[in-house]
Parts: sequence; C-alpha cells; structure tokens
Amino acid sequence: MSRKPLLEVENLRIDLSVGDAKFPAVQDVSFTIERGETFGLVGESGCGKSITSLALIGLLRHPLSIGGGTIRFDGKEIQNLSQSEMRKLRGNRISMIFQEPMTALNPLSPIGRQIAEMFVLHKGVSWTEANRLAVEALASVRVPAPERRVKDYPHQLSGGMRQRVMIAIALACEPDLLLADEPTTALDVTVQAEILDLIRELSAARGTAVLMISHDLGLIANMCRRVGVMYAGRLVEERIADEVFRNPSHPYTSGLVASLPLLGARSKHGRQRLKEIAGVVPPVAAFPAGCRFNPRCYAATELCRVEDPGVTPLANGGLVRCHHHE
Amino acid sequence: MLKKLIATTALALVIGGVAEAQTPRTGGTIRFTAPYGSSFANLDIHTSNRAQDEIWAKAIHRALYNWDANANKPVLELAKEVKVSGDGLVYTYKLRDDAYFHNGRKMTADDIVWTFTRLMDGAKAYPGARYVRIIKGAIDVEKGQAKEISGLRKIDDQTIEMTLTEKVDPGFNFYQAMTSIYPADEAAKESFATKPIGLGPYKFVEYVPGSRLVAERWEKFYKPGQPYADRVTVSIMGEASARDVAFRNKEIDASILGPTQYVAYKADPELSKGLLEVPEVYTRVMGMNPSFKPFSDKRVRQAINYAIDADLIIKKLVKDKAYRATSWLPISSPAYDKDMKPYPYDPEKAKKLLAEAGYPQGFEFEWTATSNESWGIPIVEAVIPMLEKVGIKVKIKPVEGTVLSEVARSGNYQAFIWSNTSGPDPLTSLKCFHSATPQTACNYTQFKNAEFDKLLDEAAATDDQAKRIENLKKANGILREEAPMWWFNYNKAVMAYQPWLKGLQPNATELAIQNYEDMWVDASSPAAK
Amino acid sequence: MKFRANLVIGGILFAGVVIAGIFAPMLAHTDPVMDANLMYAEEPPGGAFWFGTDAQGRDIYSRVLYGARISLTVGIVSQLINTVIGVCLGLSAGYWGGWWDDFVNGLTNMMLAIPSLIFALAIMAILNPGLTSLLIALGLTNWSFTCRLARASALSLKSQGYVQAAKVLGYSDIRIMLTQLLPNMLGPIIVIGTLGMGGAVLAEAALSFLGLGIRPPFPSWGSMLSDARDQITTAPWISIFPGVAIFITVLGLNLLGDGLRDILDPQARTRRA
Amino acid sequence: MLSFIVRRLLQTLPIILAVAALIFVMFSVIPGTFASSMSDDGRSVLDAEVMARMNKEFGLDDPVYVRFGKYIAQLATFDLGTSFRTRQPVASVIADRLWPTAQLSFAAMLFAIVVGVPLGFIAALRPGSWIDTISMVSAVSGLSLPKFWLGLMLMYLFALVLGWLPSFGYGGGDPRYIILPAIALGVAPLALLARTTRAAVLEIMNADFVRTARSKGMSESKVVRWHLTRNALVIILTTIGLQFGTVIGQAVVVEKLFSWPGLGSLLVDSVTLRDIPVVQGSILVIVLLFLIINMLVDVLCAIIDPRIKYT
Repeated sequence: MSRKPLLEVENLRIDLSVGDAKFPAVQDVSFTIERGETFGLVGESGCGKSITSLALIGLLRHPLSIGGGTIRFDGKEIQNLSQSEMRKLRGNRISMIFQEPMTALNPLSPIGRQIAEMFVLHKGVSWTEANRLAVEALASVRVPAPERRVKDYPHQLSGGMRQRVMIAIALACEPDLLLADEPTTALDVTVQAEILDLIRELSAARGTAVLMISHDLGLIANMCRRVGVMYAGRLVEERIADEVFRNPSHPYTSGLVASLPLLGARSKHGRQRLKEIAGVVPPVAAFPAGCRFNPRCYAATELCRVEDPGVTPLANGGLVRCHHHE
Repeated sequence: MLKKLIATTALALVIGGVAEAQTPRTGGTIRFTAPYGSSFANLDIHTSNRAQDEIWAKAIHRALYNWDANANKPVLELAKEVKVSGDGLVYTYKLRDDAYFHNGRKMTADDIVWTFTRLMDGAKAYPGARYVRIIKGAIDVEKGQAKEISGLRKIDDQTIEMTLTEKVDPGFNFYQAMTSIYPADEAAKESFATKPIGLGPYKFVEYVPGSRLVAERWEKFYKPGQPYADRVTVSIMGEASARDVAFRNKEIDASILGPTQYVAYKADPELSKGLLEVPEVYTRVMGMNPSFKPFSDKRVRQAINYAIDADLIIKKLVKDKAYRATSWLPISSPAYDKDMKPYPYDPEKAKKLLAEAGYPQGFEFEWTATSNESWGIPIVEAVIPMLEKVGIKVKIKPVEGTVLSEVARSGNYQAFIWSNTSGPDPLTSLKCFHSATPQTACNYTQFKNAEFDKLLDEAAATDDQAKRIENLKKANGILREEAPMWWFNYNKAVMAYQPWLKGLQPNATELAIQNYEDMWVDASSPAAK
Repeated sequence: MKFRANLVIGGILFAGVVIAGIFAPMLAHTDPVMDANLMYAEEPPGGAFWFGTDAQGRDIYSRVLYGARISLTVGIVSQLINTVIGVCLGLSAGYWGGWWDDFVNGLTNMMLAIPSLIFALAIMAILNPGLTSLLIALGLTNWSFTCRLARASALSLKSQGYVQAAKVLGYSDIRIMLTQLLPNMLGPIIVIGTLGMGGAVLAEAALSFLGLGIRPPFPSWGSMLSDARDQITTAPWISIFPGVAIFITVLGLNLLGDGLRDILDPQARTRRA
Repeated sequence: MLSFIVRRLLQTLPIILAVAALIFVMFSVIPGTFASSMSDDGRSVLDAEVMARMNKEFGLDDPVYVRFGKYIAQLATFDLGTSFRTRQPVASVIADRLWPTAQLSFAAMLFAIVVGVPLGFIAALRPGSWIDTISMVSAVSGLSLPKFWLGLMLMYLFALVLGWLPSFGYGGGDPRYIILPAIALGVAPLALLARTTRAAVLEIMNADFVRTARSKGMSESKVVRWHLTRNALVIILTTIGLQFGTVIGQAVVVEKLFSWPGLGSLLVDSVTLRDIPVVQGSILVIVLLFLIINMLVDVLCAIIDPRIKYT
C-alpha cells in the first residue's frame, strides 16, 4: 500500500454544453481523500457537488463533461480512462449511493437480484452464488429476514430499507471509495441517523473512504473529518470539520454555519445575513465576474466584484478562496 | 381504328367459340373472378338474387332452362323437350335422363317439384318466389294455404307438367340461378349449407368465406366431353384496382373492366387482344318524379333529355364503354327499334321547352345518386354544368345503393340516377311502366299512359310474335316521347381475358355469368396442369 | 434555444396548407365543381392545367386547392368536437368524481374498445355520406384520449392549493373548472388535438375508399384519391396530387404535434403514442 | 391471478352490454333494409310481396322496443341471431372470418413489433444520429399515408413490377399471401411503436435506476438487457394493446383492398347490404377481441411490473 492519498482531485473543471457554447459548471476544484477517511462536500443545491461526484465515478453524461484537471485514484489518473477500464473501477473500487432511494432502484427487479448483480459483475461468480452473497449483504446492512427480503421489490420496502439496500449494493464489493450523494435527504429524520450510523460503521469496518455530499452542514460535521464547502462550482473553503464550525473563514461558510440551529452558534448577525442571501445560487451560464459569491456577500468590496480570489492556505491547515477571509 | 378492328376480331373469335377455331383442351384450372363487391351470401343460391352469387352458382347448379348467350334467349337445359298446350298455359317437360346430382343420384321430376315448392315457402321469402309464382297454385303455397303447388304435376320420373297463371314464356323465369334445381332429400339436410350438391358441370370442393370457391370437374355431367377444365376457382375481388394488378400479374384468367381500365386495356397491344365486349341488358337512366312539380310536365322532362350531351359523356367519361340509349329497351332486346333516334343535344330547344313549361329561369332539383362510377355521382358531376347552361340547378344527394333502391321504390326523391335491368324479355321489362305496376315493384317514376298500357296488354295476349314485337316497339317509342326518364345509355360490358382462356360466351344478361363447361384453358396458362 | 426541426417543418407544411385553403379562390384557376368540361377530360399536367385534369375535365390544381378547405374543415371541426366532448366529460368527471366519474370512465372505455374507423363507418352509413355526416362521425368517435387526459389532469389539479382557495372563495364549480383547471391542461390537449387532425384527414380518405366519404360537390382529397385509384396506370396524376396533398398535410400535422408536445407537454412523451 | 382475470372479464361485461345497446340503437335507424339492398344494383327486381315477407321473417316490422327486447334476450343466451343474408347463425358466419382476421392482425402487429421496437431502441440509443433521424422521419411518414393508397402501391410494386408476391387473396394458408396486406396494415402501428419505444427508452435511459446500474460498473449492453428492457416493455406492451384496436379497425380497408376474407370485409359488406345482425355481431366480436387482448396485455404488464396490483 502506498502512502499516497486514495483520491487526488486537481483543478477539476466540468463543462456544461449548451449548443456550441460551454460553461464551466465546476471549476478549479481540488481536494484529496485519504484511505479510510470521510470527506464531506457541502453546499446548496446547484453548487456542483453532485456532478463532482458523478465525475469521480465517470458518470457524467451529455451535456456535462470533464473539461480539465486530473482525478487520480490510487495513484492512477482516471479522468481519461476508457469506458471499459472505468467499469472495472465502478462499483468494484468506487461505488455510489444516490439521493433518491425511491427511484434509484429498478422497480421491476427484486432487490436481491440487484445486489447479486454486483457479485456477478465484479467477482465473476454464478448467479446462485451471487444470490447467496446477496442475502449476506442484506444481512450486513441489518435488514431483518434477509432470506425473504431478497425476493421483495423496491416498492414493497420503506425508504430507509431501500437506502439500506443501496448501501448493501454500494459496499458489496468492499470498495476503496464510497460516494454518498445526499444519502439521507429524502428520508424521515428518525431514519436518517440510522442510515448514517450504518454508513459510518460499515465503511470503518471495511476501511472504505467516504465522500459524503450534503447540503446539511450538521450532518457533515457529524460524519466527516474534513469538509469542503462548495459555492457556484467552486470549492470556497476546505478544512478540518471542527475548524470550519468553530471558525469559518469564508463568508459563505459563516452563513451556513450560522444557520445551523443545533450548534447554537447562531448570531443575530449571521442569521440576518443568511436571510439576505437566501434564494439563488446563480445559474451556471450567469456566474458573476470576480468572486462568485459577491452579489450575496455582506463583506463584498469593489475588489470582489472585479477579481476572482485565488486559493489561500490557512494557518492551521486548510484552504480558503476569499479576498477577505477571516 | 386498328384497335377497334382487333377488338372486333377478338369478339368474333370468342363468339365463334367452341365449334370452330381450336379443339378444346382438357385439364387445367379456370381462375375466374366475382367482381361485384361483396362476398358470396352463402352456398344456397336460392337465397340470393345477386349476380355475384350467380357467378359461382353456374359452376355447381343448373336450372330448368339456361341462357343461350349466342341465341340471346333462354333454352331448355334440364329437359329434352317441352310441349305447350294450345292456350299456351300448360307446359309438359320431358326431363333429361342423364342428369346426375354430384352425389351420383339421377335427377327426377320429384326434385323439380321439391325445389319449386321450397322456393314458395312463405316463411323463408326466397327471392326466386317471384318467378315460381307464375305456376298456378304457387301463391297458395306461399300464403300457407296449400302444401303443394297445384299447377305442378309429376307425370312420371322424367315427365312433369306445369300450368301457368298467364301466358308468358317460362324460360325467362326458370333460367334464373335462383330457381336452380336441388336434390330433393339431400338439400333438406343441414350439410347442404356447407356442401352444396347440384347438377352443374363442377362439383363443390371448398369455399373460403369471403375469399374464393373451388369446384372440380363432375365426371357424370350430362354434356358429353364437358366440362374441359379440371377445376374452377372463383375468387371474390370487388376492388377494381386490385383486380387490375392481379390480371396483369396473370393471377386470374378473366376480369370485368370499368371505363378507365377499358381505355387502358384497349391501348395496350397485348391486353387489347383479350377483350370481350357485349351490350348488356342494363339501361342507365335518370328517373324523374312526376310528383315533383316541374317534372310533372312532359316538356320539362324532354328538355332535360335535350339539355344533356349524353354522347359526350359516353365518349369522354364512360370511355365508350356504353351505347347511347334511345329509350328503355336495350340494343340486345328483340323489340329494340334500330330506327329510333336518341334525343339530340340541343340546349336551345331545351330552353324553349322550359320556357313553354313556365320555367324560363329554370329551377332547382335534388338528384339522388350513389357513388357508382358508371351510373352515379361522377356522371351527375358531368351533367351539372350542362343543365346549368339551361338554367337548371342541381343539388346532389349522395346515398348508398341500398338507400337508393328504397328511395326509388318509395318515391321519396325528386330525381335519381340508376342502372336497371331492361331485359332480356322485353315484355316483362316494359311492364315496369304499366300503370298497374306499383312503384314498389319497379314503376319507379309512376308512369301512367293509357295507350302504353293498351299496347302492352295486347302484346301479352297475342300469339302473333310479330304483332307482339310491333306493339312493344311502339310502347318503347311512347316511353321515349313521354320521357319519364333521361335516357342515358345501355351498358357495354367488357371482360378482359387471358390469351389462354377460351370459350367465353357473350352473355348479354350479365357478362360475368358464364357456362364454365364451354370454357377451357390451353397449355400456356400458368394453371394449365 | 434549441432548433426544433419538427416544429418548424411541421408548422411550415401546415401553414402552407392553411394558406392554400384560405386563398383557394384567388389561387385557383377554375371553379372546382362547376368547371367540368368533358372536352378536356384527363389532360396530363402542363399548359393551362398545372396538375392536369380529372375524368370530368376539371382542373386538378384548383380542386386540390379547394380540397385543402375540406380537409382542414374536416380536421379542425372534427377535432374541435372531439376536444370539447373530451374536455367537458373528462374535466367534470375528474373534478366531481362519484357516479359521474364512473359513468364517464365506462363511456371512455367503451369508446376505446370500438375501433374509431368502424364507429365512423357505421355513423356514415346511418347519416348518409356527406360533409356534415363526416364531421359528426369523426367528431364523435375520437375523444377518449382527450377525455382521459383531462380527467387525469383534473384529478391531480383539484387538490392544488389555488383550486382549494378558489373553492373557499365560493367560486362556482363551472368557474373553477374553466378558469382554474382548464388553462393548466391545455398544452397536452392541444397536442392530442393536433395529432388527431391528421388522423381525421386520413380517416376521411379511408371512408372514401369504403364508399362512405364526403361526396360532391365538395372536392375532398380522400374522395379524389379514392375515385382515381382505378386510373393509376392510365392517368396517375389524378391520384398523385391529392395523395401528395394528404401526405403533406398529415405529415405537417404530425410533426407539428410532436414539436408542440416537446414544448407543451414535455414530461409526457410516453403517455400516448 | 385467476381471480384477477375473472374480475377483469366481469368488468368488460358492462362495456359489452353498452356497446350492444349502442349499436342496436344506431342500426335501428339506419336507412335502407336488407330487402332493399337486394336490388341496389338495379339488376334484380324484388317484388313487394317478397320484400314484405323478408322484413317479416327478419322481424323488421316489429316495433323497435320489441326488437330490442328480443335482441337482448338472444344475447343473454350468447346467441348473436341469424344473418339476413346467409340465413345462418351469425356466430358461425363470424367464426368463418375470425381466423383470417386474427392471422392478418397478428401478422401486422408482428411486423410492427419486430421492426418497430428494435428501430425505436436503436434510435433511442443513438439520439440525434442519422439513424435516429431517418427512422423517426420514416415513422412519421408511415403514419401520414392513407392505408389503401399504401396497399395499392405495395401491390403494384411487389406483385406487378417485381413479381415477388401474389397481389391478392387468402391463398389458403400459403404464407406469401399475407405479406403485403400485413405490411400495409402494419406500417402505422410500426411507426407508432417505433416512436413510443424511442420515447420510452430515452425516458428510462435518464431514470435514476439506470444511473445506479451504471454506477455498479455495468456495461451499456447489460444495462439495456438487465434493467432497461423490462421497464420499456411495460410501456411498449400497453401501446401494442391499444394499437390492436386501431389495427382491427383499419383491417376493414386493407381486407377490402386485398380481398382478404376477414371480419373487416365482412363488416363492410354487411353494413352495405344491411345485414344488421352480422354488423352487430361483428362489432361485438371486435370489441370483445380488443378487450381480451388488452386484458392479456394487462396481465402481462402485471407479471412484468410487480407494482401493478391485481385489482
């Protein structure tokens, strides 16, 4: 095992093609994930965090495509891999859990079969063997009576159960990296914690690194060691999770943190800021000049409107992208 | 000109037919078509009066008489001879002793008695009843007052005596396929409906409802050496354009042509060699309702006849597939007056007549018509501008054939255009204009003329053939003059046949109905084997 | 915006037919009905007769132009009837529910089960062939899809807040249906109507073939085509031009319908073929 | 499952009854009678006596409500009545024609399915490609042609010009005879199926579970085979079921043109000749066929799609 990080993303750009024109939906995104580490990506919907994860697993589809930068997985650049080579990684070494457990499973296929596919695809076992493994996998995500449940169809399961099935599928081949794109957003609050515990526990047991994507900073804070905050296609801050909450550097991060009711760190000041900026992440084709956050930023200056801030390393580790970071 | 010559030669060849030219070849299949729209009604020819059904019936069945196409009259078929009593009412038939039904049983007088009695079953309303009704006592059977027809008597197995109610030639009644002779006992069985047994030259093999009927040679047919072909298939092909393709593709041996195809076939050097043209006994007319005020005036009716350029329509639209009509009786009728002239095209005269009748500005009427290309809306469309010129406006009322026949019978019309049988018997046909004939029968224009009635009554009563014909000619002349209808044309039936099909007969009553035993296919036919 | 080929091409074709129909009296050379002149029967295209003449000697070019009026009338009026029936039944059934809904549902299922051509054929036989009969026949037999759609939309819309609000405000049911529900389901209904117009033009041709179509004095493409089918070998132009006219019109309507669907009813590409 | 079918059959009962009542009412006001149709070509003259007897025999001189009562009573005993024209039970008249129509409709649908569904798949897998454009343009064109015109053209081309196939007729089981009418009849459903398939596949291609399948490392062909086909099938099957109705309806035209001895040509003949019992019987049988086929489709869909409950 090399000492290198499991995943290194450098200057990733994702283009959105509209006709002949291309707009960068994600730009200059760089981060690394160590083996076994849980890394969080947080931001409002539309900020580019989901498509970043899709880029990692090679599932961007027209009109989206990787426009530049490198993705290094286990020391190997994967952004230009052929489809068939990528397929060997997908599911096997990098797998993914999606947001909507309602629709992410094929409604016409028994869940056992959908799990078993993983073993047939990547382990080359027979269907009989794969079905047996599927029962085990189902048991491992703590679905009761897995022998019976494998024959069920997705619509017969609750949302939480379905997400467990998704986790079973994603972790079936003991991948090195699990991409979890808002895995609990669509679930009841009571179920959310169970699912998160499950992910944490199973990934820890298998040594799987997790890229946790969410708009919920609280969730990220609970789950992750390090956090990246995305805004309008850019990573605006990337730090140890505790630091982010204790001392957010970027005004946007401050806003997010301030809106967290659970942490109690809400200041009157911050709440009002967030109210002011509530609403719109700019659309991809209309990113403002300068700092992309400037129209919503309470601290914006003339400089912010003109010049795009670069990445600044922070004193106690981490990076921030702001002219006036605190 | 040359084309015409070829066509006429072809005609002559065919008419010359069986006797000369070649020796008939035995074997092969005659692939005939039934071109009149619908499928066959069923396999009981007694129930249908349609030409479509008679086409197959001619292969399987025979009636007491048959139509001799060349002599243009009915002749004895199942009887060897007939004796007529002095008053012309009692006919004694000596039946054939070599006629066998397809199950091998010999035909006897009982079969004829049984058949005619069956036709008079009042509960069944067989269309052939109207022909049998001329036998004395038949009506009593129809009304349920008698079990047997009193005027029909079996003398012995091969002799039968028939007493008529009036003096008519029963040949015109009993050559009809609707009166085909059935085997007495077998026809009563249920299986007869699916496997008919007859006396015809071919015996039934197979019927695919809606598609075709197949029959094979009946070895014990009474005409020696006949039939020639091994099989006859009759395919139901109502769609003319499809029939055209099939004929050109040599899938069928004969096809009845419409005007447009007639032109195309005449123009084709190969196809034109196989055209059989016959003046049929159908008269195409526009009937005018006398209860519609303008048409009650003879001058208006005449004006219509003057105003329409029928010759131009026949030439251009009907493509010469018709003969100009002078009056009701068609060219092939024995009472047709060759010297009679049709109404000339004379719009000025028409205007004058209209003015005299009190319609100098013309009038408007509603013309009921079907979509038939030879006697329907296409003709009306060509007439409209001609009538417009003399001030008469026309509104077309499109209907289906069924409705037309009902409308004409009920008098619920101002004018209609139709094709009607005007033969083969001139007396029967002219009777449709006798004042005693109700509109519901066939006096569709409620024609009423004392002189006409008298001529007809005399013709019916007389034994003098010449006088009869003379009377009928005169009556026909009155029709022309009185003009209850616009006399348009007599149909020229045209059948295209493949070069290998021989022995077709110029049947003026209906060209599509052929005696299959006289036909044969030579070795060049795709179905020669 | 993305270039919508089907919308543009369909629109152009359809607009062409509409223009031909509207300006037929100006564009035509002769009167399509009265100018029969047997002296010029079956002239091939060329000279004074751009498309040739038919068996009655009428100018086919003029007849095709006037035929556009008939075909458009048939398409538009019959679809209008269908749409009105379908919307009225479907909307009220979805909104009111209950026995009325059951009844309309049964009626719709029955209409779906009788092939519309056969239904129209029967109606034509009953009413006698002609334009009015055809409009009735085609207008009464093809509303089931519209009805289903309207019903489904009404069902999903009636629980929406603004409809509930309108109810609380005391709006009458009819008013709610017309002002709140109808505008929100119009898009897909227009799409179905457009596609149905093409179907009506074809149905007219099929009925003409069966001898139960529009009859003169109207020069309808279907009857022109059907009447000329025996002349395909001798005078092909008589049937080619009305045939092409039908093809262009129906193609235009189909493309237009597809294009409109992309815009007006994007989520329902698979709902109806 | 069985109870599902039984329940569905029971549900069709009111439809059948409604159709029966509707067509009875319609055809009781139709102008013309069978008797008057017998002289519609002007060839034969029927006398008033025979016509009156015919109308009596067929019960046409009874008042409408009496006829309706008789008709419903007949239907209740599964008796479709007696044909005016053939004088045989309507059921047997229809039975003779059912098989040819079934052959033709199934052949047409088979042609439509075998060509249309793969075409739609191919087009959807390469959206925007030339093959997509061509197949969709031809699909719309196929939808825009009058059927009899298309049939006539096929007849000319393949029978007369090329001489490959017979132009008309039933051919008594010879499969070459069914090809042209089946194509003429199948083009429209083919076009619709191709379009529906394409739309369905495109929609499913964008579904979340397909993305899941890809994220599993599945090849595109496995995605199509394992996850896409079954889902598309539900939509395609429903379309097929509905198209059967159209096909049976359009068969009227095609059967007439190709002299195909099916239910459609029987129906047209019977309408023309006012053989009302056969008309009513044929329509009822056609409706029944449609309902049965769609029930089968529903059963198939329920087998494929576990979300559909057997209700």
